[in-house]
Amino acid sequence: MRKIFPPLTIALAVLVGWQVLSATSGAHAVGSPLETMRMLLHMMATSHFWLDAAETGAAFVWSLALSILCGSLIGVALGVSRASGEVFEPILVTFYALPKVTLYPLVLLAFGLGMSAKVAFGVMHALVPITLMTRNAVSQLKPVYWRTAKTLGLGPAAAVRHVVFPAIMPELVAAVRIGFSLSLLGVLIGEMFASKRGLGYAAINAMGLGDITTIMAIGIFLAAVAIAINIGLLTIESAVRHAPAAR
Amino acid sequence: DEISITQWGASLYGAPFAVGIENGDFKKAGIDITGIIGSAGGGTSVRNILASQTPYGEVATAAALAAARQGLDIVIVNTATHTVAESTLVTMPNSPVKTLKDLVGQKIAITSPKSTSEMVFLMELKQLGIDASKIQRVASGGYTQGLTMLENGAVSAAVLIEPLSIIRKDNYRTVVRAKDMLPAMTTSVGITTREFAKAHPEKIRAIIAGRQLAVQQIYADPRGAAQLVAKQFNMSPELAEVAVGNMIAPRMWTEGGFDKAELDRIAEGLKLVGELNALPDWDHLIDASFLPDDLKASQ
Amino acid sequence: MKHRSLVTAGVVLALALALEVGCRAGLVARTVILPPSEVAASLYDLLRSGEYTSAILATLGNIAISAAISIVGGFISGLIIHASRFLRAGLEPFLASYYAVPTFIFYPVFIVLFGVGSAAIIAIAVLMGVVAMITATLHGLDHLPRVLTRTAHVLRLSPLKTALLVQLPATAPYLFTGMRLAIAYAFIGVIASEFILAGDGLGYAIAYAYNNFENRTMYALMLLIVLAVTAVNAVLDHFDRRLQSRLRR
Amino acid sequence: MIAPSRTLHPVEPLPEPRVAAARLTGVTRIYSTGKKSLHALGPIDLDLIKGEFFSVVGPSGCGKSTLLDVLSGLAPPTDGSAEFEGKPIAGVPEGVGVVFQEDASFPWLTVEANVAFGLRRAGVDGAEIARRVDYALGFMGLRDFKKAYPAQLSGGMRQRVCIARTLVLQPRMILLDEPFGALDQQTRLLMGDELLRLWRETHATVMLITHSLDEATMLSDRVGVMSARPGLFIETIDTGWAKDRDSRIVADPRFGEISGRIWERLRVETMKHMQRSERAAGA
Amino acid sequence: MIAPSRTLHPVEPLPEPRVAAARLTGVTRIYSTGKKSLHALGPIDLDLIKGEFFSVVGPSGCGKSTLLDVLSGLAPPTDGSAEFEGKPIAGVPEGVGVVFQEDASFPWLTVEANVAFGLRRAGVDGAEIARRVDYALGFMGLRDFKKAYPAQLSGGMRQRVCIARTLVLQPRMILLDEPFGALDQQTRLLMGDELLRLWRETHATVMLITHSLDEATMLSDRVGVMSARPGLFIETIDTGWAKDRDSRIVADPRFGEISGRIWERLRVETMKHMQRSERAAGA
Ligand SMILES: Nc1ncnc2c1ncn2[C@@H]1O[C@H](COP(=O)(O)OP(=O)(O)OP(=O)(O)O)[C@@H](O)[C@H]1O
Ligand SMILES: Nc1ncnc2c1ncn2[C@@H]1O[C@H](COP(=O)(O)OP(=O)(O)OP(=O)(O)O)[C@@H](O)[C@H]1O
Ligand SMILES: [Mg+2]
Ligand SMILES: [Mg+2]
Repeated sequence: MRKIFPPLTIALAVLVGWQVLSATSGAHAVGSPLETMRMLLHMMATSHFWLDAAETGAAFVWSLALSILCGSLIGVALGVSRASGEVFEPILVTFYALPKVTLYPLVLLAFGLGMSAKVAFGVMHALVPITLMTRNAVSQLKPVYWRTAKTLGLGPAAAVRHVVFPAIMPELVAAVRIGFSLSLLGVLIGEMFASKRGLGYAAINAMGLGDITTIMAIGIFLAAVAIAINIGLLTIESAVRHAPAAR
Repeated sequence: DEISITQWGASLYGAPFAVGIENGDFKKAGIDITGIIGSAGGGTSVRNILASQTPYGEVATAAALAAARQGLDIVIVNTATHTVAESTLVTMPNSPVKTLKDLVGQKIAITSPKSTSEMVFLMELKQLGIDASKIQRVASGGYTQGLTMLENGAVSAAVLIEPLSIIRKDNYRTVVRAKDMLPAMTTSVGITTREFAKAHPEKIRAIIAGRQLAVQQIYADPRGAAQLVAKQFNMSPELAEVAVGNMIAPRMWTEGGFDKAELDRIAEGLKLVGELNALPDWDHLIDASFLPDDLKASQ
Repeated sequence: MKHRSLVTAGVVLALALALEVGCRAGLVARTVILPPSEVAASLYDLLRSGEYTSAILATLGNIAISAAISIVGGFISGLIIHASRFLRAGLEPFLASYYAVPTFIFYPVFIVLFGVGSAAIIAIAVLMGVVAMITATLHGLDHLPRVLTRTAHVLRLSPLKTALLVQLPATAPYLFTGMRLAIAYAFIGVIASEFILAGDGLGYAIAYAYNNFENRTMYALMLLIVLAVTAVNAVLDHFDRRLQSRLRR
Repeated sequence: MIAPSRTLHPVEPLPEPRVAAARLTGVTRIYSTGKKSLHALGPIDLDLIKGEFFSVVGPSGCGKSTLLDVLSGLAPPTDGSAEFEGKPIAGVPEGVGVVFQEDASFPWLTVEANVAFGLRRAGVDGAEIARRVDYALGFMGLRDFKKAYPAQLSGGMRQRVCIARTLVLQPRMILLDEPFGALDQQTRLLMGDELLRLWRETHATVMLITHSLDEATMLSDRVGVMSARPGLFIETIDTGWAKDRDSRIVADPRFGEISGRIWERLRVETMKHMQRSERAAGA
Repeated sequence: MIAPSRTLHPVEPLPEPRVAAARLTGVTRIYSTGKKSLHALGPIDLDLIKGEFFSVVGPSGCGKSTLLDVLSGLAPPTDGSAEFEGKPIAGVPEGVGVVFQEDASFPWLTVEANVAFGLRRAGVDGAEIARRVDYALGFMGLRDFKKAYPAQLSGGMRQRVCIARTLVLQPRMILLDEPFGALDQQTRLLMGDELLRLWRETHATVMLITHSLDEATMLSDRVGVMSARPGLFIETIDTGWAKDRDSRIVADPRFGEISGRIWERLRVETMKHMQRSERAAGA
């Protein structure tokens, strides 16, 4: 009870702030929390909304799955081989810091429109951080684990499978958590540009019509979903860490 | 087949396709249009078209010209719309600005430099002989952003377009409507690749023919057409009715035929904003051979 | 270390060369990608012509302002949140989920709140970056070794001097990490905003060039951004390395 | 390890025996967090005799650091009274220096700047700072590294920096909380030699907290053995070593005798402590 | 600390004296990184006698861990030959167990799963695993914590988990590299008692690397003292303790004598090492 009280207070304060804002921001500005909720419920009753959500969801799942698969494998490879890790890291870090939207035209030119471009954009956002975080986890693995694996008679492949992967699992889940939010962002920005389906498109369409309440409703929906998934991942993360929570 | 239509679902450019799909006009003409790829407009639409299986689509004339200028393999096969009637210029209800002349020395919001909104505005000024350099044009990034600037007092007037202007008509006062000032000009066209045109001429013919049927249908029964548009665009029926109704008088949609004068007019406009520096070589860009026979003549 | 960065540069060069050859040989269509040498030449022309100078300056200015606000604001907020148990407990779950939410979606709301132009763009960039700085500040203060504060007590320093002379330098590596993130977010926030919804700046110029099939201009501007980010990154990296090697133990 | 060229401290006559530098009377400390409270220490009565080298050993968690907190004024006793040179302790008293177990060197300052830090803050004038810092650096064998940063030094060297930073303020009482806890035993023994030298040179009263029986045995005039929590002194052993001892006395037969005696008392307490913490983990 | 209900190891007759379990002949190890090469160890000749408890002490960086690497087959000697039970060492030989200084327990496994890990990978059958793990847990006093994760345990307990994980594989030679280096001295002494018990029970040959003079003195049959790098054995000291000794022998007068003797040799080497590293840091 004691733990839930402060966040609730903060959430309430945000709601009050929002209400005040909507009351003072003039005619077409921000809808009140209640209006937004009503709009969201209304939208959620239409099949159209769920089509969009499913479209976004599909692109998102694809890009996340690809990012996790490739990112963790490349990350482990770069972590195990120190030399290649040191060579590629600066390139990856620079790419990570790059505003990926800049490259959007390139993606469109290369992939055309639709699902593949959206997935590519999601992957572009999520792949590098997952790779970097995995590599870091592997290269910072305590050397004594490798030595222990050897003295217990494990070969290199068995060591990677039974020691390295479990050892970096918490970091891997953390990487997935970061990758998840970035690939969602990537997919949504992708949809905002050129697409007729998906929540990103719905938002940009509403933007064109100046329909702030719809945008807020979509935003709240996405935020709720994202936060729920994030909390789930955080829980998994602390579970695989097997350590008492940090103070 | 899937084709691309600019601003699908957001503006009325694509209305004939909405009507045609609902009515079965395309099937009648011999092609099954299963889906429309919408896009934000401009170059994106052209690229979509080039990237798709059936590379046919409708885009802004400016975009088609720009693509051709950069050496993309496209050809214009029909006209689509020939009015800028959906454009207006609005101000706050209590503003002293009554006519375009009152804007001299003031700021107005356009969407972005070299955009259609700027072109229309400059053409209107030219019509009235007002020196364009005396009115400062501010790029807002979009129509709604322009309205925000207007409400905040950052500009004295802002360009606006339907259906946004219908939704918000109570909040602003219209200064000028483009349809009252500007003559017809070819604002959007149907394009395809030369390669596809050669390989599948029958498909292009069918699309154009189906579209012609739909356009005729719109003018014959605007109310019925509006219902079909509302359904396809996921728009409220009332809004669709007003929007379609507004475009009947200026005859927004062409049946597909080319009109040299209307083509040149848009080119003049594009020259005005600096998009073009000479009239384009229309003969090279246009291939009228896919038009139904009754329209070929009008060239 | 020198050796490794040479290899890195070599890899980048080899990739560029492969692209160059691929383009020149016609394996990649000119309408898709241009050969790097041509892009570089185009960038040179474009910088010399000065046509984009105002756009570049506008964008860089916005980035600098957003980064500064994020860093200073995030640091101060971090200090306040760290000091208050209640705020900490209340905000922690939100901070942990913050970057999961695509802030971008709310851009139109910012237009309403801040009007059009730089203010809204800066607002969204700050919104993206400030939380990274807050988190870094909290992290740094959490990791501040207790013994350093105790030492300050033993040396009879006042609370203010303790904060300035001990706590601030001791948390510097963490703060710097936060700064780097805030700067990266400033780049992303500003350019993405311009790209999608503005009428000015580098992001807009790229979108415009894209829409008008001006690949030469488009790729030149993209290269400009890549170079700017790489340069900023290299400078930050340099300081980061020095800080980390000296201060982390 | 360069011998100091001239001494910094006035040559004082040795103090009269049995003059208390610090005095604790009935000192108790109880930590209370929320509803739970934990009796960490006491009640303790202790006189630190002026100029003596006093060591404290005890199982971990028995309250040794808490005792140091009280003596250094970092934390007030819950009950009882603490005095330094006859005055009640409130805040860190002037003339008391503390060295902690953890590396407390400031990584953003050079060795020289670290050592000068306290003097600068106290507003001592420049020439005097230079003189004192140079002396302390020389004394601790750090002169060659004065421009180095702590990250470039080994753990032992860093701990020397911290000792020098304390030394330079000319404390009359030095409190050390396991200063060599992070070093290996051999380095510890050598650092112990330097601590003895420092103590002889400065005439300061020294209280050393340690886990190492060897260290306590070899360095101290008196060793206080503490019980498991709440810490109480269960025995105080007089070593009777000469003032000019060094680490070679580990070979002295009396060395084994003394450390054996300490271990005898401590073994029982350590096992008590271990059993207690095992119960806690198993629960 | 519960006595084992039945023993796991066959009751073997005590080995004939002087049977070598492992033998190093002229072993040298040189690390080469890029252009630089570093002579870390040797040449070393060493027989580890079957069933003996041998300790190695030496200044830090003298090559002790390198020696262990060679004996455990983790790294081949650059020169010379290494044998275990008469066969050349190539890879980690069956029958050799290693315990490291760093906590090598796997944090993602429970205590029980940690101890069973090696057996599982070796494909031992389930019932046998259960029997052996239970025995090892009981032997190391870990039975109450078998469902706990390492993070819930103290450093000492975690080191016990690592020892149990090695023990369960029934090694005939156990190599320990400063296994208690991270623990405080008093806990170390008590862990030493357990190590002795383990050694007596398993009849294994034990080589222990340590920095602690006390530990080396109290635990070993023989103590090998190494020189500063490149490590060579400069003296091997026979302690002559009875097999059923425990930590209480620190009070034995011979204890001080032996550790004093070790320290005498080591002091010089440690100072050599410190001066060398000071020169390196100052440069
Ligand atoms: N700030 C605090 N709040 C609550 N309990 C504390 C606090 N500081 C110490 N304790 C508890 O008080 C007891 C004594 O702690 P103290 O640090 O004095 O022991 P110690 O003898 O120095 O131990 P060690 O040998 O591990 O350094 C311990 O049980 C510890 O957990
Ligand atoms: N992989 C390696 N590459 C290069 N040099 C190494 C490597 N491992 C160890 N060394 C060097 O070899 C020497 C001996 O190292 P080793 O770890 O065997 O010493 P040690 O006696 O175990 O030291 P410590 O007491 O600190 O554990 C040291 O100078 C060390 O720096
Ligand atoms: Mg303590
Ligand atoms: Mg070692």
